[in-house]
Amino acid sequence: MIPDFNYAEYVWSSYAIAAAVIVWQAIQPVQRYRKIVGQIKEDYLMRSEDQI
Amino acid sequence: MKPYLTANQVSFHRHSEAVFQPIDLELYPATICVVTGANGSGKTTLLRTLAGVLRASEGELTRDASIAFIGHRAGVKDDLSCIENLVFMQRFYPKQANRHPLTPHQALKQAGLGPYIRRLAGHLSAGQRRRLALAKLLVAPADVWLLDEPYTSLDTHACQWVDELLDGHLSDQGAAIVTAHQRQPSLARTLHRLEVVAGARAA
Amino acid sequence: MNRSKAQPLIALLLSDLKRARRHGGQSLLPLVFLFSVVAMIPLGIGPGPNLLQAIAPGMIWVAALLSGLLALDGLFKSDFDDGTLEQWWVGDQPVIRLVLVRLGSHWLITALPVIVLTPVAAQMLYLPNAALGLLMLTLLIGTPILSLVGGLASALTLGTRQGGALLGLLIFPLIVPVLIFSTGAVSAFLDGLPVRPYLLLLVALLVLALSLVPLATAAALRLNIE
Amino acid sequence: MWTQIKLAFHKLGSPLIFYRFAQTLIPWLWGLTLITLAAGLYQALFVVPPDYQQGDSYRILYIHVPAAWQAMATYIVMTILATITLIWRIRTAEIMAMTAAPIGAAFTLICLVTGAIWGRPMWGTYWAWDARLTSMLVLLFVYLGIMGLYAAFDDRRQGARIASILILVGVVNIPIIHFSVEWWTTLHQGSTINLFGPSTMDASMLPPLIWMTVAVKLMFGALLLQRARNELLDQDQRKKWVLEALRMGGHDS
Repeated sequence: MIPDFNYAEYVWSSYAIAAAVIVWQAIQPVQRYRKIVGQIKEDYLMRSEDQI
Repeated sequence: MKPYLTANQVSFHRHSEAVFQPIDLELYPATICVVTGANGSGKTTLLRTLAGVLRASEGELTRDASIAFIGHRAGVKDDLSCIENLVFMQRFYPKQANRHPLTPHQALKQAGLGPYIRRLAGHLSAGQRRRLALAKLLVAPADVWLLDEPYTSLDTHACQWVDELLDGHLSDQGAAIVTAHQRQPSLARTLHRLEVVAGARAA
Repeated sequence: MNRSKAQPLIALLLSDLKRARRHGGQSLLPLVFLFSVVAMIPLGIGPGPNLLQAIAPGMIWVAALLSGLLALDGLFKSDFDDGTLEQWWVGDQPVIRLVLVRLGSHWLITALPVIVLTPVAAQMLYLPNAALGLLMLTLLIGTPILSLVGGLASALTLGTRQGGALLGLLIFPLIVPVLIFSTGAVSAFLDGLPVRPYLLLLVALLVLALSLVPLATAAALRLNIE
Repeated sequence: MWTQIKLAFHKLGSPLIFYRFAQTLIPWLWGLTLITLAAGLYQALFVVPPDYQQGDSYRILYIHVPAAWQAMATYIVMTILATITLIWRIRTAEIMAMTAAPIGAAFTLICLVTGAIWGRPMWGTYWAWDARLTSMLVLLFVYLGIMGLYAAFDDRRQGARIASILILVGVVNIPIIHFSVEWWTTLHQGSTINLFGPSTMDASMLPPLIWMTVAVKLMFGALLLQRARNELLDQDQRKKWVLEALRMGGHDS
């Protein structure tokens, strides 16, 4: 299935690096979103516990 | 009689929150306004906004007079001598037709800094540096004085000197806005008061 | 601009020069840096005249450029700390002119000595004498751009803690064209090619910097004193 | 017509509306991105014939060129947002201007790396001072400068405004850099072989490029909204709208 190219190592390595950067760019915001929402929830629960 | 300075609903925002509640103010000649408020209520920020250092984030501010502003930090160059500082200030600020400035020497003598003419401002005590900063009002006179806690680190004698300065300025049709904590201006005049309240803090 | 309007500007210029003379270091530092870099090149690359001659214009320019950056950090910082900077907005003088005067005094203090002593540096790298005049001309046009751009960078980083590292990062993209056109002029001259286009482009950059950069610098200063 | 746009933009200024707008749009954008990306990659790698001169190495073009275009397009988006920031001080514009910078830097990085790898079979070395690669390198420093400046301020809004000034200065500077670097490469004729790219770009090679470019644009939109949403939430953690947005305060308010 994998087509054999001449200069294959250059084509695949550049695609691999591009994919790595894009995946890293895609994952970063998702992780940060979860972290922030977690902080907000935790902070909110703590504050509402004080009130009760 | 037109006011020197009018502010309506003026406020300044930092971290997208108002530092102090919007202020309305009309400063007429020969009037002094003492600004009070708790620490951190934004008195200094208000003064800097009125002086034009900060741009008001809200409201309207009109100035029809020359302004002299002395902030928290003395605003003198440490590596210049007292006389050089005053000579610089005299040339730096705009000349006022209706006000006649003292020479740097006279101003230094009046400020009680006579013996320190050649000394670098950096080698003066805090009180002396504050007096040097106040001497600016003599060499570069202006209609409106905006003084941020002028009495800090001044001894009683110097505080009286500041009172005399304010008194002379007001009887000379000048106006002033002063922030003060313990030591308030003691003048035989009515002191208008302005209460500054901190802006809306998030819950 | 009548006399009374110019007085605050002259006062600021004289005060800057007086203060610089008090701290001799301010104008000595760039010179010492220039000659240490120029001296290092042969030690690093070898004393061969023809190699050194080929890289002389570029190296002198890079050394002059870096030496200009050294003194930038404190350009507005000392006034910012002692409260005199905020007074710039209290007087009736447009801040843009005050910024221009401050950058002018910075150029006089740091860049002029470097330009005056460039011939010595040029000799050390075997630069042909014919090219010396042109090199100094490009420095004369180019270094004011560095002061302008450096002033903007130091105004932008005024409110930050570690100004130095960030300063270099902000300045690099802004000085690439200046470096290209000035060293381009000298190497074109050495190859016998026409020099006018480079000089005209360099002057164009200077005019552009003179008109736009002080505007941005004044805005950046205002935002930083909040 | 103009008032609708201004009104819409002003409405977008309010954090809650922007948050909801972002939350609804992000999944769609990612979905479309994946579809167009799959189509583009498939054609780029399996359908398009090799170039008679460069063989298959030219397939790198299908990521290198869209990345380069996006690196520059991002800066144009940031310029518009920076202007809005400095004139109308709309907060979401500030946040998007600042959060776009890392994305632009990422695409510039992809462009540089793939360009260098592509150059390897042509020039024999990974890095060659080709005019466009050099301009891209300087553009990367511009992005890093903006990110560094924004991060150096405690007050986010002050930092955004000051970095916006740098963005606007950059707008004037980038074309000058590009021009001077082009001139610089022509001056030193011997130093570089000039353009690389397929000798002729015939029609059959075009479709994948279009698919990939569209995919990269959609991806940029998704990433930007995600990062802006995060920055907004992070800055307003204790604000009321956040509780409402995350439907936490629901039961008791």
